Amino acid sequence: MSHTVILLVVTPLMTAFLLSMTAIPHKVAYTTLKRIRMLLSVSGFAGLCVLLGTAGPHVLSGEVLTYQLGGWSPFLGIALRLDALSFLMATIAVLVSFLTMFYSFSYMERMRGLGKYDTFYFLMMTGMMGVLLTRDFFNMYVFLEILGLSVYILISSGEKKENYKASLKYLVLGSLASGLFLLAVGILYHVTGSLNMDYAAQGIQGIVERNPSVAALVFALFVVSLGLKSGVVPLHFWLPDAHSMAPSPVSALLSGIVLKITVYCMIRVVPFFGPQFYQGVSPVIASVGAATVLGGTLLALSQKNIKRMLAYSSVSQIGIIITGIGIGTDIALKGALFHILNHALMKSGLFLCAGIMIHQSGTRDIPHLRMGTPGIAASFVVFSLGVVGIPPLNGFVSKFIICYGAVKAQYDGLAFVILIASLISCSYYFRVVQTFFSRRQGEKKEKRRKKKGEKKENDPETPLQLSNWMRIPVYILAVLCLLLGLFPSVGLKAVELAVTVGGG
Amino acid sequence: MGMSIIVKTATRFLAPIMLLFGVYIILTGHVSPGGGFQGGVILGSVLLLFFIAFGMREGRFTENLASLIEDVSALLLVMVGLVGILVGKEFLSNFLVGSALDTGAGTIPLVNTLIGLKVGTAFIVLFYTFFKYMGRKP
Amino acid sequence: MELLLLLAVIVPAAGAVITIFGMRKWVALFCSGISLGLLCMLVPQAAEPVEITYQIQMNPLQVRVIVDAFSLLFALLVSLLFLMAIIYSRRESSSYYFLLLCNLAVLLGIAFSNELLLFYVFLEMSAVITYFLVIHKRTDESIAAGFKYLVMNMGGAVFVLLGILLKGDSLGALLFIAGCLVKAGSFPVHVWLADAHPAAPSAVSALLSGAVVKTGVYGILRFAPAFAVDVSVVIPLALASMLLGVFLALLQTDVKRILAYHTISQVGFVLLGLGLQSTAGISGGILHMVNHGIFKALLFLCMGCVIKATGERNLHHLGGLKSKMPLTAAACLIGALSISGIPPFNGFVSKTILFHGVESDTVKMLFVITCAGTVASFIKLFRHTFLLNPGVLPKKIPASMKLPLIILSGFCIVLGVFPSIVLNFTGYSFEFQLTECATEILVTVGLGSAIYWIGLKTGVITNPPHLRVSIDRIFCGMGKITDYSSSVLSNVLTQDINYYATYMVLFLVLLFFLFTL
Amino acid sequence: MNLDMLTNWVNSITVGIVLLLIGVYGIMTQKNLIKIILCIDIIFLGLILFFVGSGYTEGGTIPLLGEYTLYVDPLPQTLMLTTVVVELSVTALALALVLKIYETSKTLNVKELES
Repeated sequence: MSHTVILLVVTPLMTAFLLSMTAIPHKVAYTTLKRIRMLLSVSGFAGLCVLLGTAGPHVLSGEVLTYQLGGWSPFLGIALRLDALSFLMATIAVLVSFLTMFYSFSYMERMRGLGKYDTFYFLMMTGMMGVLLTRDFFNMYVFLEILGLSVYILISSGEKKENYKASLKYLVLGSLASGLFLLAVGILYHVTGSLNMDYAAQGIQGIVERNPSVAALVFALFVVSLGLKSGVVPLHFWLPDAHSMAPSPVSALLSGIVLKITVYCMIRVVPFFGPQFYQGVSPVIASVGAATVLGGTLLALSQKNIKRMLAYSSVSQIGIIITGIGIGTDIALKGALFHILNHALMKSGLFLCAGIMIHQSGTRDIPHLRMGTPGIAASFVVFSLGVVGIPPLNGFVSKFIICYGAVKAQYDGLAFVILIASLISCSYYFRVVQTFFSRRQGEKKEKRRKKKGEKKENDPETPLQLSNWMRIPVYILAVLCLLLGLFPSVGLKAVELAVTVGGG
Repeated sequence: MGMSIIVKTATRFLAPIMLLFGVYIILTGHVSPGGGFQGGVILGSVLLLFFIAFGMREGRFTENLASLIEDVSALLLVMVGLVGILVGKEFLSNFLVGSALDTGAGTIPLVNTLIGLKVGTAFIVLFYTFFKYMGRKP
Repeated sequence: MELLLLLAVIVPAAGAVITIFGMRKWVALFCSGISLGLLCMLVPQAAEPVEITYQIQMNPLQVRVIVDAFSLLFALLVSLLFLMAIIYSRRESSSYYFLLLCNLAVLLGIAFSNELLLFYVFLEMSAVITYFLVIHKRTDESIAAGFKYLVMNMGGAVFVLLGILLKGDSLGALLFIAGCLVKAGSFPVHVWLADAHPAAPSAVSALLSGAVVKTGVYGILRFAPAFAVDVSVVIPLALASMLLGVFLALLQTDVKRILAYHTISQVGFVLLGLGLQSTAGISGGILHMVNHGIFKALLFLCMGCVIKATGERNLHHLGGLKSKMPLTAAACLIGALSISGIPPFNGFVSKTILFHGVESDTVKMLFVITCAGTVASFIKLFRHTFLLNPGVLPKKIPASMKLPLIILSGFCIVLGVFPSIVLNFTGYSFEFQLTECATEILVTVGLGSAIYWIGLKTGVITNPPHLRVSIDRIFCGMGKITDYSSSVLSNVLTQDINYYATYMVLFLVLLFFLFTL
Repeated sequence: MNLDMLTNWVNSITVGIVLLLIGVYGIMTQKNLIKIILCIDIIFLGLILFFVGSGYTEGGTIPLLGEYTLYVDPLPQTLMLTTVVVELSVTALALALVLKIYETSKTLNVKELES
């Protein structure tokens, strides 16, 4: 039973290496290889699902599964822990990336080096699982780097100029952030003598009392490095490029879960310094979150490229989550966690829809987009209503809980900021939605284009047959959003457990 | 193609010694400074030396072979960890300690060897990739 | 009782799902009819308020429902109007009936909800569904109007939600009322109304005016006690929207736009009634809400028939339709007389009650002026559409479009003669002699005719001046400023990696100082 | 300032921090992508030095099996091995990306790349 924890990390790792073997040029026929890859990927995810399924009942009954790597004592060795919080995050991550994988079967087919894509997909899963499960700061850094490296590669897998640029920009800034994270870990080790979160937490209490500026420095380093990776506003610059230039399934993963992983790290790190310290920094974090909310929405408003718009919208949604973390009361934290879940479903769905729509219309310009099929358009509407926070969709519930928590904690202004941002986001999402309906305008433009004889814009994502592989994941996500909106108590129970058991 | 005869001769002379040194570093990793990664890097740099001296060409040790070895050794590394679970201990636990196969450090030399292979071949793949890229006709 | 109520709300929702698969109009008709019937069956049981709390796992949402006279009245109005609109509609687009039925279910939800958050949920849902109905024609005009509708209503919803969150604060109460006023299309936030009505299909305009706009009023009516707020703050806004609506209506040449501006002014009457806070005021307001729903829907459907038959919306290109479309003309006349407050039609009763509820003389004067303006603009509407220069050749319109006109005209007369049908719901009895009001009526009609005559002579009616000043511009300006600041921000912030690293370091230093404080 | 004070201050921790700051300054000012990548390397070098220094014990020996009473903390050193590996892969990937960028854009100047 307890081996489940490590197996959650090892399964994707082994799948990645097996997939990597299929990427070596063989004399085997391409279709056979493709089938092998699909089989491997599906079985990898199936393994993860089975593992989560076996751990689920234990974790959800409030149990905490711990694991000592190599049997070393936690003071020396690496400890892993699966509690309700990490279980929730892991479930979201596996769910979303499982669905996205089906989408990318069809989507990434025309890209070269598909085997490499799958390999790094699973390496990314390894990184995520590792970050979620580890209780060791240095180990967290290593897994963050594994995650980061595979993400850089996945972004560049579009193999266009923009991909490389976006990837390198992310790489440079991400490495800078990792450096700061490592510095924070180093200082922490230097002053507490342990890298294990539980032991270091005991040590840090004394530091907070005796030497508050060191604690503040460590905390600032953590916030800046994790904040950069999750796109907090003055540090978000890499995000729109990376998220919009990556192939759509990768963008879906980046916005949907990779951002949340670093937010999860923040949830782990912020209460680490003890409640007293937390009280002091809470307004700062909350106002950083509010700045992120406002900045993200305002920047999204002027975007013409749909994926850039979605990326900036991710920034603002992350801001909402960080605001919730910053407020720090149980209810706000609950809302923030629920928003992580909801935003993962909604934003990945939006990016997948955007991928299909970009295919169908051959352009990323919002005014020239076409809706794909009515089903996709309907899903897009569902997702965007969710992100805007309109009932009866899941986004509303979590936003409301965060706002409620803000008002309860006397941060009325934060609730106002979040709601105003929802209003602005409503306007830019519906600018996209309304283009689906202005059919006549689109046809006119099409005719004009044909008359002039000019070619469609040379977009990296050229038209492709729309297959069920691409459609069904989108529908599943839309249905999940709707169900979570209609019956939020299912998600809220898990979130509540995560707050009480894991958020300590 | 390649550099002067001095370099070529020196390379021919040095390469086996470097290989041997790499293996030494890997195998004694558990009792002295060194280990899988360091030894692997030395192993990998042998090929780099050849490339510099003789120019880039794909010999018997091809890129595909290298990546295959890399993947297999990585898989085996994970397997060694999993064996720890199979024998009833934790992942990556040193299950060989106290058994008949113990050489004094349990699984550590085994793990070091696998890491060395993995790192060495990874470097080889890396050099192949870069050199192929630089050497190709635009 | 619970079962009836649940069925009345769920039947349209289920019907909406069925319409996806086909038989759209018939399913819609059937479902809305059943819903109306079920609500009628509820009427005898609602002698006194019944509160029901459903145990549904929808945390943080509690489903608390109330069945009392107000909610039943509003629900009956809504479902009647939807039934009429569905009979009238002839569109067979895939989503039209789906959206109509959804909207019906949601509006019934608004009617019965007794929980602030539940009300908000339905309010937002109705805003989004109505948005899709407004853009249903998919012309550029309708899409622009729909966008304005959506953004303004979402803004209203933001205020409502903030109000709910800050409940117990006086600020919260004001925010709540402000949000509801956006929904109701009251004076400073009425700009969406005049655009959305002409852009929507006629049946949808009828529903917008008749039912959707009323949700804001209903929200104030239902939840103002929960906020313990003095509703009289809305009186100035109500008066302003009464006058402004009529004034702007006089200047319009688009028939649907005229009606839209009248909606603004008539909702002003309803709000005035609520603001008075006396029994007379509130009963008059509720009665006027119902009456306005009926006669405004009638007028919109009439104009829909005219537009359908002639393909023309400009008043000056219409005319002489009296002999070619007698039924429509008669219905329109009944609607016009109702809205102008001429006995024995329903508008007269409610306006008289409201007039008697008003105490201040200035308000009474403004009241009369507004009524006169209404008379003038309906003389204009009716004369230019049905009487003047004959020459437009209308197409035949189908019987299904005429049926709602007859039914709604019937309601106008019946409610005019027996206002107690509605007043029984509010528990208010009102006796008056026609002779008592004769002077007011005569003054109103005379003044109205005079206004029309002056307008005709000065050419304001035939060739209206272009207004330079408009509240619309303020809202457009706000949108533009937001857009502009967005593009400025993105231009300023987009730099190269060096700058980003610098930002990062500066941010680190800033955070460090903030944390050490 | 005498030499003792200097040697007190110049230990691997401070040198590491200074290297880190130099690297950060480089990223803030350098225009060439290759130089920026080198700056990342410098940052990590500084960090490695910092870690190793933080594990240093005055007069300690290498932490290997045997009978030693005083030895340096082995943990930071092992951790830094991992950091070296991570750093290596980051640099390799970054250089590969730089090659590709140069191929497609014919420039390595960040300012020109941005436009």
